[in-house]
Amino acid sequence: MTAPALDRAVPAAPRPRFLAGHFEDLGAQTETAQLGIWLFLGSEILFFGGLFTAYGVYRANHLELFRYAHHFLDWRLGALNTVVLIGSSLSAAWSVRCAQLGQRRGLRATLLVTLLLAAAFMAVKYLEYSHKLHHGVGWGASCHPDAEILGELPAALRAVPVPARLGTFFAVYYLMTGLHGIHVLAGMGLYLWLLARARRGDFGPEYWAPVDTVALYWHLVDMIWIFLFPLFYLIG
Amino acid sequence: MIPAARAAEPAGAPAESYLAHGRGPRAWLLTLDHKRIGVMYLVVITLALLLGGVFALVLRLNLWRPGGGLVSNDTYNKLFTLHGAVMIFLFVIPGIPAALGNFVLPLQLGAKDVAFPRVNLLSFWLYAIGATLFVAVLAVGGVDTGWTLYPPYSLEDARGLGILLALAAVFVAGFSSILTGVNFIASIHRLRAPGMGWFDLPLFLWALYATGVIQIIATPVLGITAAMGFMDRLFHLGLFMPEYGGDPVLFQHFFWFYSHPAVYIMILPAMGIVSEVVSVFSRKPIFGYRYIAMSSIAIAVIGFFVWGHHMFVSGQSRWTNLVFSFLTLLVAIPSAIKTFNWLATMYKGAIDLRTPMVYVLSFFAIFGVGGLTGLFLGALATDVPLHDTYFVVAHFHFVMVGAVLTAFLAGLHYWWPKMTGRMYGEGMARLAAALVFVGFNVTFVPQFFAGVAGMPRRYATYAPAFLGWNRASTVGAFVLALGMGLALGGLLASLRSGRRAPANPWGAASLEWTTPSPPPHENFEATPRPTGPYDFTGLRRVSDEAGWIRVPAEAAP
Amino acid sequence: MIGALHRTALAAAGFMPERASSVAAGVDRVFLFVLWLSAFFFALIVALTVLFVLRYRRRPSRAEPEPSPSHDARLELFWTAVPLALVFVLFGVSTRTYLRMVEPEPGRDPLRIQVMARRWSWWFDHPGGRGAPELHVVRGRPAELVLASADVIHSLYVPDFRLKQDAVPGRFTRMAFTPVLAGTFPIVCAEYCGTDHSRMAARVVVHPDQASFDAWANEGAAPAASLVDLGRTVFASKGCAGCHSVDGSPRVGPSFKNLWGRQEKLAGGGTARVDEDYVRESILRPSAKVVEGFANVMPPVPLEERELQGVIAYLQSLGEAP
Amino acid sequence: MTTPSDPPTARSGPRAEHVVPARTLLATAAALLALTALTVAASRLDLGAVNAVVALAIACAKASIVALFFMHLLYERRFPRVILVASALFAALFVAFVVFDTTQYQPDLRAREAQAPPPAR
Repeated sequence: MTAPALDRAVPAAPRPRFLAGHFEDLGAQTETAQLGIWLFLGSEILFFGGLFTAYGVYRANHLELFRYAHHFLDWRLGALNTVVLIGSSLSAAWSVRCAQLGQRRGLRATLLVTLLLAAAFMAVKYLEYSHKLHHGVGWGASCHPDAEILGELPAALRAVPVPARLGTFFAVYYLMTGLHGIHVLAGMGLYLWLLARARRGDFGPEYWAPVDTVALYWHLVDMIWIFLFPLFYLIG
Repeated sequence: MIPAARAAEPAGAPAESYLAHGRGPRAWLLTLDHKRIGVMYLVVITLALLLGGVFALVLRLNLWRPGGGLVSNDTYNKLFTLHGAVMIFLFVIPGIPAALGNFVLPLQLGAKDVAFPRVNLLSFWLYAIGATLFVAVLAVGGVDTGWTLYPPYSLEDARGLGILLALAAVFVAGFSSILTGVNFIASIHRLRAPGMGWFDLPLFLWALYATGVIQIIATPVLGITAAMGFMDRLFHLGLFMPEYGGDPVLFQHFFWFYSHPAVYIMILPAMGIVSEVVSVFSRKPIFGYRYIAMSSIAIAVIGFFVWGHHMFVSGQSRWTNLVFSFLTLLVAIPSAIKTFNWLATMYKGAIDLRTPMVYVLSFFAIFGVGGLTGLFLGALATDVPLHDTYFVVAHFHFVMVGAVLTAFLAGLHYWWPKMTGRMYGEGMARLAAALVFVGFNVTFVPQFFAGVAGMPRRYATYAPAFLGWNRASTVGAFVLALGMGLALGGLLASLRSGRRAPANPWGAASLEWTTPSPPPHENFEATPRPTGPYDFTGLRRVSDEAGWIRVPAEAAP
Repeated sequence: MIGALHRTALAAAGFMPERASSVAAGVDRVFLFVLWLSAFFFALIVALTVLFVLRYRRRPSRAEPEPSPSHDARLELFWTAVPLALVFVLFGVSTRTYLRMVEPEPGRDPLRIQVMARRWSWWFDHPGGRGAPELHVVRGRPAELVLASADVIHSLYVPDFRLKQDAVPGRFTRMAFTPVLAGTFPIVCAEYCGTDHSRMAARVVVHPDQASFDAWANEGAAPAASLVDLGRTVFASKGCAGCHSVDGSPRVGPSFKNLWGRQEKLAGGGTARVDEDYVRESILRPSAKVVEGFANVMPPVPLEERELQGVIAYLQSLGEAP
Repeated sequence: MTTPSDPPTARSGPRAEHVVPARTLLATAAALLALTALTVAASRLDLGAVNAVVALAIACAKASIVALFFMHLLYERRFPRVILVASALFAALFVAFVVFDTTQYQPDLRAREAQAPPPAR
């Protein structure tokens, strides 16, 4: 057995600017950051998992209600938002590639596109929310759809009386899409920050961990929406 | 080559200790040094323990007479709620991982810090905000929902502002716990010293790893539950409130999906400390290292699927009850494995009854009782009468207070010289350990009897038939408080008058003992080369002042 | 030998409640099985700890440990397999008893009773229409309880029956048992429900035979003859007794003794005289006028007109303010 | 003493940083768009309970594609995969246990509601 402590040759090269004191090199730092964000994403999955459980419980026990209520949601807007998010995921993945390859212009462009698509997503969400709230489709006890929005339902459903628990469906809907929306907003904040740093020229083939970790987070947000879209807009 | 003992005396030019590295409140409150963050956690956690302890004493005094009378029923209900919430969320859950774990983990890994020091600081501040919110609950008149926060009671309008603050506190404290878990797992994966393989980790780190898994997977569900409760209370969503079409039993599923694994967040690090201490003070490698490491992981995984045993009489369906009962009983197995492996470690050892070891011996007895009485509550037939009686109160205090607290004190005494650079007085510390053991048992053993006799929990008043058990319990609570006071007093006194601690006062083999006490800001003067964490061959005791040093053994096997 | 010890322990366990239901003895058998199991393992742990500490304590002649293996797969497998086997046994034994605890005994026609829990009282509607704040059952005849709650979660716990079941608002829960001892046994609430949780008690009366039960069920079976009787029934069945005493002792709400005509100081200032209008308002909209010193916690109690008159008559019968 | 076989620790590992090819990224996005169209089309058919299964299956396929290519799990070490699969598994088991239990006791909720419906809003 060797003695507990052996001196090691101190590297002569200057330390890279963004290398934290407790890592030997940037590669190690990047890998650790990736590991950390993956662990955090695991946590996020369970965070949403609670709401998916609520969805499952209420859907399993009030299937008719869910079948009825999903007609209040416009699948075209949902599909549009799905496409928007897939596009933003693509540009987020591309931004990582640009950073790794040192393409600074491309990096700035892809970050900006990601940010703009995220904003577009929120704009569509705003339209959906405001339309529903305007017509009295709130959540829980404050869900009293007015005649106009009821008139937009398929003819077969207009004859049916409004179910008593419509507010429960919308409680789950607003909670899940709302929490997802908060994540989108947080992602937009992160992309603003990345954009500012990219303009400063922080990122390059050596140092791109922040671009990658934020992109991983962004893909998870996309992934959650991939489930929310069919669960609410398509099958109800 | 640097003999580890050299650093005990400030000869030459050793790096200044982390305690001296930067002064003033900013250098502490905004530090990224895991050691300082650990110490700050320790301070806040100790304050939480004192606060929760004072609540407990008032509760016990009120139960001196069957009719109560010291405080009103409402006040009693608020006190037991805050006693539970403060003790669980602010002391037991973060106690060992956040305070001791933060300090020890990078040192045992041979790393300079945790993987994400800034996240670590954020984690501390989230915890501090959560603690402040709990104190704010007190300021707005308290809540009387019980720490379990069951709706519909907890979400009625009459609970007022307090419940909203409490839910917010739970949410924030939960995120602190998640971030700690992320940090620890990433650190263990990535920051092991060169040459340290997975099975060269000290078992405390295996325990923290398993804890981290639970923190990452279970705690977010607590967060979302608190958020849903918050929204339900504010907007009457009809999730949990039957008045609006919700299902209160659903809340219980959500709550216990976190809160049962949370018990393992508490007990696993405690088991980790026991594994360290029992090996060091028997001067023998831990018996069945891999078995103990794997049983930690097994407990973490099985522990996720036993939450329903809190709901056997709550209206959960019969078949769900059967599944949960079986899974619950399964947890007994890894716990039994650990216990027998610890005992086997002592076999033919050279057992040194220093304070940490005294605490660990009392841990064996207390954890034995706590674990075995769990069988009564996992088995359906006996759980039905015992559920929500004092039997349950006694059982979980044996596990969460008795076992965790004694392990916490064992760990605190074990690493105290490393944290502070001072040795505490053995005599007083051992007396305190004995008082804690006696006081604890006098407090909680009678509660088993009261529970079997049919006394429900959360009672501000009780039938005169239970008088004797309650009086004994109250007396015990004060003995326990005295023991705790003595233990803390002894430790604090050592800060002034304690003898300087050598780098390795116990002859332990894990890496934290190869660096000076207290360690320098950078933890190690050079990248450490790990030996096995339980390889005691070659460690020789020099003197009280110099501690133990590793003699390079040419004929090492 | 174990059997003798077992019987001694059974007899000595005097602090255990009576075994008054058909499943109580079975539950206690499981309890004692686990108790012995635990006692064995606990004794083993403590004995080994003490033995090792005494024998292997560090002393000058014993500075270093003796060589011994650092692991032993067969030994470890042994102490994995034994607990595993015991877990299976325990699960089997306990589950067999449990399944008897949740089903009414087959064969005889069970006595079906509706239970309503509210803060902080119990109400039991028996077959034949008689309701009472206490539970009446017949020795040897299975009883099936359907529990509901008017406000928050409560739990019906009869220690002497070894049975417990939560009453959950918004749904029914069920409980079944067969009493085997005649007598009265306490009922307590085991799920925390607020201020007077610890005083939410009732009792179960086990009649020795059906005739005794029928006699009880039929007494006063005629519809409430007088308004005062009607009011008394409403007072008990709507849970008023949970918070309002009739003997002057303080509870969550004001006592009803000598209430009529009293000038009450109100929380927001001002006073109110207890008369017909005040009582009517206090029942239908309790938060309108809250007496000083009491919390505004009473839920509105929607009563029919005749029931209101009955309560007023009953309050008048409890004495006028001095 | 140096041991070249030391496991990677605070230094970078042997994993070369993988730059995902542009064609892969484009193909991934195309596949996701195609599956979106497919799931919309499938929902237009009335298949009863099968609709939900189809929708979830397609969603799982899309999520896997995102994870494997956009999140470059395909090129990662094993551990991130373990994290993703484990947390998805725990979430799924949580949903399964709770949904199973609540459907079991649902009749008791319905019966109570029939007897005393919740107050009108």
